[in-house]
Amino acid sequence: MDTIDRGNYPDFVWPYEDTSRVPFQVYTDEELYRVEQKKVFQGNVWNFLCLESEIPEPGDYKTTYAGDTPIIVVRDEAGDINAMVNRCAHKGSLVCYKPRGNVKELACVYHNWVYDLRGNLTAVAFRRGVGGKGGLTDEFKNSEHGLQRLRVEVFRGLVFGTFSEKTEPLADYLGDELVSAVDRVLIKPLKVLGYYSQIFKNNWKLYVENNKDSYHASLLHVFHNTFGVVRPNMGGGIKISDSGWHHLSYTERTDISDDEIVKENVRSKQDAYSLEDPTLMEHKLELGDNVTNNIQTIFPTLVIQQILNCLAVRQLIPKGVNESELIWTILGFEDDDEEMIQHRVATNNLVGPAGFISMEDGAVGAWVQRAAKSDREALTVMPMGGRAIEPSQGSRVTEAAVRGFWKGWRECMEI
Amino acid sequence: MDTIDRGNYPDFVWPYEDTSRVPFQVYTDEELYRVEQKKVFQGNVWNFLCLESEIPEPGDYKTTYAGDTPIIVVRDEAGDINAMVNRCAHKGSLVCYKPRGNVKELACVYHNWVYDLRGNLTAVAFRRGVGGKGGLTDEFKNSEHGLQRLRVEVFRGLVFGTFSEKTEPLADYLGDELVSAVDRVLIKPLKVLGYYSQIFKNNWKLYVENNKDSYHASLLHVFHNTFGVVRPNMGGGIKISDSGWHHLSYTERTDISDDEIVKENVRSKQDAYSLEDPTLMEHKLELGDNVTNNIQTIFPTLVIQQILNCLAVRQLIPKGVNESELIWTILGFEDDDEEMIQHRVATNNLVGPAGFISMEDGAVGAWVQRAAKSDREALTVMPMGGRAIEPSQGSRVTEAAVRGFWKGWRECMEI
Amino acid sequence: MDTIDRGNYPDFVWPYEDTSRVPFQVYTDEELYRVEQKKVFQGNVWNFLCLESEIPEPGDYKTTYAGDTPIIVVRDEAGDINAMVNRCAHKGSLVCYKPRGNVKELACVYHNWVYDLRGNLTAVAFRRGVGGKGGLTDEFKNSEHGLQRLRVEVFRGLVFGTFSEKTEPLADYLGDELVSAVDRVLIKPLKVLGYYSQIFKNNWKLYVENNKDSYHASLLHVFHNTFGVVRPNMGGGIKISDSGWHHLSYTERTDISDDEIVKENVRSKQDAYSLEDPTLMEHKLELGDNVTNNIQTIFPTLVIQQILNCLAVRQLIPKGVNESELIWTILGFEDDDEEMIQHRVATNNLVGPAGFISMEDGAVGAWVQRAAKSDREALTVMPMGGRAIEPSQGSRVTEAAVRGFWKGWRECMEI
Amino acid sequence: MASIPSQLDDEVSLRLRIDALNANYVHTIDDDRLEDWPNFFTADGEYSISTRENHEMGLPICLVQCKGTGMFRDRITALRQANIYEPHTYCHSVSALHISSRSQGVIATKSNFTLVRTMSEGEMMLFAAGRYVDKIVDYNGELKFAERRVILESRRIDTLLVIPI
Amino acid sequence: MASIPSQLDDEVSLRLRIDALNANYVHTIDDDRLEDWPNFFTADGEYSISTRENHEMGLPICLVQCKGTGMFRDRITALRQANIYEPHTYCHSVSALHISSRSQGVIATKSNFTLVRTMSEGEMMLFAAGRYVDKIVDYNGELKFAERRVILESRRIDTLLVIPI
Amino acid sequence: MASIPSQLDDEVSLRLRIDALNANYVHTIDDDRLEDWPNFFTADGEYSISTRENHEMGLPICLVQCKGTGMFRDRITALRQANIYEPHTYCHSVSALHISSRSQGVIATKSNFTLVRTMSEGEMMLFAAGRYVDKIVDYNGELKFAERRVILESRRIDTLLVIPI
Ligand code: FES
Ligand code: FES
Ligand code: FES
Ligand SMILES: [Fe+3]
Ligand SMILES: [Fe+3]
Ligand SMILES: [Fe+3]
Repeated sequence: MDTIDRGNYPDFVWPYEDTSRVPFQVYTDEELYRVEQKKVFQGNVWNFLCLESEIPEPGDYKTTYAGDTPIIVVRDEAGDINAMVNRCAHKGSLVCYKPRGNVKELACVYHNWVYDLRGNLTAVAFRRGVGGKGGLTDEFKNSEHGLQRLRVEVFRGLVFGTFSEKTEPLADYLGDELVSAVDRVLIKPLKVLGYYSQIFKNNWKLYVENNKDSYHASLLHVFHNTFGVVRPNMGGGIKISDSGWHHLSYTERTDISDDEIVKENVRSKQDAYSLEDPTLMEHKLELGDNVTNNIQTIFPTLVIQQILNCLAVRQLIPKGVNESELIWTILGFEDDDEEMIQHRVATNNLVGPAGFISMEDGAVGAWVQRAAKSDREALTVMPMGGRAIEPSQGSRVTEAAVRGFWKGWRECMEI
Repeated sequence: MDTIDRGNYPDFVWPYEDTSRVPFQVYTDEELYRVEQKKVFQGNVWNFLCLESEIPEPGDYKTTYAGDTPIIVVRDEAGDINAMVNRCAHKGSLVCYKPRGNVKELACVYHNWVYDLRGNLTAVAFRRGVGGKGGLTDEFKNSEHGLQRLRVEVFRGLVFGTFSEKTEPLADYLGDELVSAVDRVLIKPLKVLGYYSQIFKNNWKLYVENNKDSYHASLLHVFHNTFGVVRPNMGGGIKISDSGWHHLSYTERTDISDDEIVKENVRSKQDAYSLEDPTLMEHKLELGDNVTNNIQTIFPTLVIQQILNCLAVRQLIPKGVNESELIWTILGFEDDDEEMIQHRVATNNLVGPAGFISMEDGAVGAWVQRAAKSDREALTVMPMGGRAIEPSQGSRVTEAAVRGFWKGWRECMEI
Repeated sequence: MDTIDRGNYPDFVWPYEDTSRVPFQVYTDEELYRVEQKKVFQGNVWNFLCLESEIPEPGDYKTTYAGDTPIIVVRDEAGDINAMVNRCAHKGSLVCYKPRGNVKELACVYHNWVYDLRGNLTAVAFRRGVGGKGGLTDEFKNSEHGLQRLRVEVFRGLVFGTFSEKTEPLADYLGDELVSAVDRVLIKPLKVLGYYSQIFKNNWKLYVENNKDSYHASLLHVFHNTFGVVRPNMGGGIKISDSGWHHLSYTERTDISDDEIVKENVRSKQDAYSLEDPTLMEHKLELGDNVTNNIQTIFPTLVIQQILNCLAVRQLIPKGVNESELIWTILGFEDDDEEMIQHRVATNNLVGPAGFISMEDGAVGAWVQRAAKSDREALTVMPMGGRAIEPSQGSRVTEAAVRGFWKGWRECMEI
Repeated sequence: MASIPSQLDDEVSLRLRIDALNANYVHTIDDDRLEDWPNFFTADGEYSISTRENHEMGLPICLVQCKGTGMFRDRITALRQANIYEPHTYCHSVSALHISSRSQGVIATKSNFTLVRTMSEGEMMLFAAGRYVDKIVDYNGELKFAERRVILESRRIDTLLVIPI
Repeated sequence: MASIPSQLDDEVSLRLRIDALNANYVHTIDDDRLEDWPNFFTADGEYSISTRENHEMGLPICLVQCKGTGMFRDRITALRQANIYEPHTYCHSVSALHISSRSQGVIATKSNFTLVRTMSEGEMMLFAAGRYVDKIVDYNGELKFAERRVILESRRIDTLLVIPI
Repeated sequence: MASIPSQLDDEVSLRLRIDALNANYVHTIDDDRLEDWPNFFTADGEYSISTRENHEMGLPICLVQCKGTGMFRDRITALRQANIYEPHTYCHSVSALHISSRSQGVIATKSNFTLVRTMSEGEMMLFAAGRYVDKIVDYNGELKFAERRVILESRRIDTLLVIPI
């Protein structure tokens, strides 16, 4: 127990020579889950916290999570963004129990201890007691009882936080590939167009793998093939950060390999149907290229999405070993006109829990989880594209990015 | 952890000299539950999977469970029945996510890996990648990535499967007593008349004990006494396989000991009421004897039931340490005429979650579970009929079959 | 496992020099929860079970809990009150499955074993079997198979039970302060006016602390300040039993320190509103003094409440490490006239899950629980009134009683 | 008890009379006036509880089947006198009344229900959901069920089913 | 807002007017227009929330009791200004309207409800189920509650109860 | 199928016609007759599923949006032919019909619903709760939705949302 709290995990040994095979135990083990909170989410990683545009004014705050730790993100009087653990230094109550708001200071309602917007304890109710009775003794120093702070960096309107002093600067953490990938999509000030979330009945890592799994796209999601619309072919490619931790997957409007898909895809009735209203497939080029799909994953749990004109960030929150929640924040640009907003709303039918080309991702993770629990030692296999963790140009038929995720997980977990 | 996965269980020691006393811990311990999956259900036992008549045609499949492991049972082109773990060899998704169907092959929807009806991997999507990029390397051998197969035996229309090479042939496993007992009831081709299931808020073993507990029948279920109808008296008897693992309990239409029941049964108002419509008590003799009730249990979790003309198999599925599900499949014979079917429907009022003489079994297990959790070391006691595990002719006032179950459990668990 | 069952807990070490800081692990650790059942609730403590007036007649019983152990409290023919674990000595079923009733004996419905109202086994169904077959052997002694009994003491109409022979007499356990405190409130025969319960999504200890936390009252519950009605000022004081385990907190109708509250209480709009109907604030002096509020806590989980004319006992039941249930029994006196009863009903708007000055206690515990789970080693701090566990006269701005609770917990847990 | 005048026998009042019948039926159960339950059916009326799975697969088995007043009364007598179960209560919601057809005085209707079960310690759960598929007749000015088939959405019953739905 | 013509005062329209009243009542709560809630009651109207257990045991205690407009308004003022709770919303279902009696202009009715509570992060639960037991009067053409007694099926309240049911 | 006579066009029958429309709508979905679903809407009708959070924050995004018959049909075709999901069924409760306004033949209404989802193995859950906010028009004697906005109480969807609500 104690040992676990120090973050070691003596009992678990990685059972294979590399990360091309993974034991099902990683999805079902309660102890591993607990260690992950310490060594992954509270370790040397940058957790996505929120969008800068969600807290534009001084005093604006939003509550969020890093792993399963509740977090407050707040903009202070100087306009700087601060992130603190949402746990009062006194008895541990949530300091903010509303999803968002604007405040002058952070007051915990339980005993009215007050913190400034940087998390410093500024006032303790009845610190001098009543009529000279009760209250604090001199040994109590406010400076020793602030909220636990995270280091914060903002990049292209995305707010990230880390618990660790050792985490390298965000740009280095992301690496050049991802930095330019984010640059490509988030080219202008962002505007939130809406929210929704999706509950997965599976361990958080299964959804992360799903996003890094460029292999499944046209095989699991057969909407394009079924309706014979322009489709994200298995061409395009993936890029992987040097660390192996992050990746991006993209497809362009060049259907070289359709026949191969036709040859492969046994399940979907090829072009048997047509969309009566193809509005939602229309792509208004706005990013200066004709990349139709671009999925970026930033370790551990952020996804940045461009699918035609659907822009979104997806934040994954672990909810115990068997469940996770994906919070979708659908984006537009500040300068979208009404027509563009309506177009984004229409194309949004493609994504999310009800999305024509994404709903299946909600189901498959739960199917793995159910099958996983009965045999913890059995191994998955990820042989696509060999065993290496390397980019792939012209084909997305590789599991390299998933292998890269496991490299990152093992490095954090020291397993 | 690792040790547990090898199936050992160093911490738990059986606290009594024989199986006439059992510690409550066996019903509440998470670790024991995990080990049971390995050493009981995936061990040297035959798990009931389904009825042969549920998958009559080649390509017909049904999903089921062995313990809590999801299983596919499918009839292949040769007409043979195959059983495989319902977990894709690639990343572990359920291969079949529908309860039943007919297929030419087993295709996993996640990445479209395809297996034949015997579980052999026959195709991997994009195995050669796209445009020569991605795909599999030569080290990948289909033959090493099939679905995990179970050995299958079919007896009198019942399909059984085992994970272990060591499990003896089914007939030997059952023993002569049970073989002839099953022969007696399943005399003709079977027809499914309906399904329902029942959730027990208790550990699976409490329901297994309940079925082997011939002592409780006329004491807990007082419908017969209350209405003064022909009743399963405490005469009859029980038989136990030589292994002690299986049993059958029977009663005949001979009320020798009614007065003893009257003397005993303090709770039910003797014959105070009468059925306004006794249709459901009518017994159309169809099995060549006048046995009114015959309950057979096959280790670990199958019950075969004949109560008057109610025929059923009951399959118990563990759902974590505190819950289990009993799936009732109500049976008739292929050659039943409409009148007989209607009669079975009427008499079915006696059994199931709403059954006049069986509903109580849904409650008592949960009552034990609730009482058990607060004292893991306390022991139950099963003194009826002494401590031996032996048959009883002329009386069902014995707990021998329950003691036999614990013998089987300890042998599997090596505890 | 076995070690835990002996009640030791080798892995957990109290991480601080005294009880003025507590690690969050105590609220989230499954193993600690299991040990608490043994060493706190089944240890050397007096658990509140019910009111004497709830079982006035011989044969009257009520089911209740001690920790999470189900208990039967029953009045026998001699008029004495007996308490037994509600678990049949045979196979462990609940013997009483209804909340209350009147019986001549305790008969378990599963196999009709019968116990007298003191828990002695008096009859075993079919003990002689049927026709000489089955039944018990001579080695079975009824005397060895009674229900597990608790020692019972009744004080001022409150029924308490303990599992341990070592627990000191109730009066000594309570100590003089609490004995006279209970005497002050329960001055006449009691009458139950109603029940309700409240589910807390938090560990049981967080609610116990809340009750001993005299510091939070006027800070969290700002009803009084908001409406500018006579309020429980932060004067008054607390008393603590010599053991430190129990406490009482009281306020009188003397508003010396209102200005200090005004100065402190930043959240509530001072006297901004007024009650259109102040009926519910009316205090009919009935206890011979003008104490407006008096909260008494008896270790581990009983609260006795006098708030104006609202009298109640609150019994806390742990429901796993993350949940607990508080059962409110609202009281009047036998000799209340209809008007007084109606007055108590009106003033009851102040308390309970919907109470103007108590509802918040249902929320804050869950907020701590949510924040606690992500950092088991982090410590709360309770510096109010120093670190000592001592009474406070004239001020309730102290956490002494909470520190006292942790002293009791550590003594029971031997941690 | 004010009932909808039966002579006002047009669609408007019929709908309201059936609403009243359904309301009266569920309150009779929810209030534990089960001895009145058989009276909602004609003397040879039929009641059954089955599952959507059996219904759609054309399988005849029901969890409960009563044909004729005698079997209705036996169910209640057994519930009161013979069967053992933890005390619990029902709270029905019934909505989406659809009148499918009317012919020879038989009104075919369908409604959806959800059923919340509460145990004596307060544990509350969604115990059942499904539809009532009914044949209703006017029996001298009073509507009665010639047939009420309860089709449960789920094959699963938690613990036991003793009180009619 | 189109309301059922009150002069059409027969059973048919009465039933529909009560349906409309119940619908309007729950939307007023579910839409968080709580300042309008007291207006559903007569000036000396009574509202209470109790449990089936207390109700059946004849015990007087309620979780909430309001007698007269003042106490209704105090409840809402406290909810808005004084009490602390996590933001959440209600969604009521109400069905099975039964008109028990009519005399001296007082209509006694009973309905069942279920109540789904949703927290701000999206957690949804069946928070309450039970019945409304009402005395309704026609107050110059408008129906109002002289008495609305909420009888909860369960004695258990999750966390707290601040918004009226 | 007996429908409320449309000429009897007063509040009484209107309320009942809308009740019948809502009942028919949910049974069409619950019975898996989804190919009929588009017919409940006018040719240029609009359907959307959003959340209370987006609704109250004035955010335009919906989980589902259909404008015009084509998009309705595409939804059903995708559900039948393209999308992968575990078999499940819906059971709707709908109640608290409130008629907000009537003008130029457009009837604005609001109702509450709860939706129970059942998986093929029997797992049942409260999948959704919320309100229907509708604009209804009389289309030669038949009521149709010019607009049906589904406002979910919760932002959370369990697993996926493929069958319309
Ligand atoms: S817990 Fe925050 S002030 Fe006490
Ligand atoms: S998991 Fe089955 S094909 Fe990938
Ligand atoms: S369990 Fe109580 S008599 Fe058998
Ligand atoms: Fe996907
Ligand atoms: Fe039984
Ligand atoms: Fe408090």
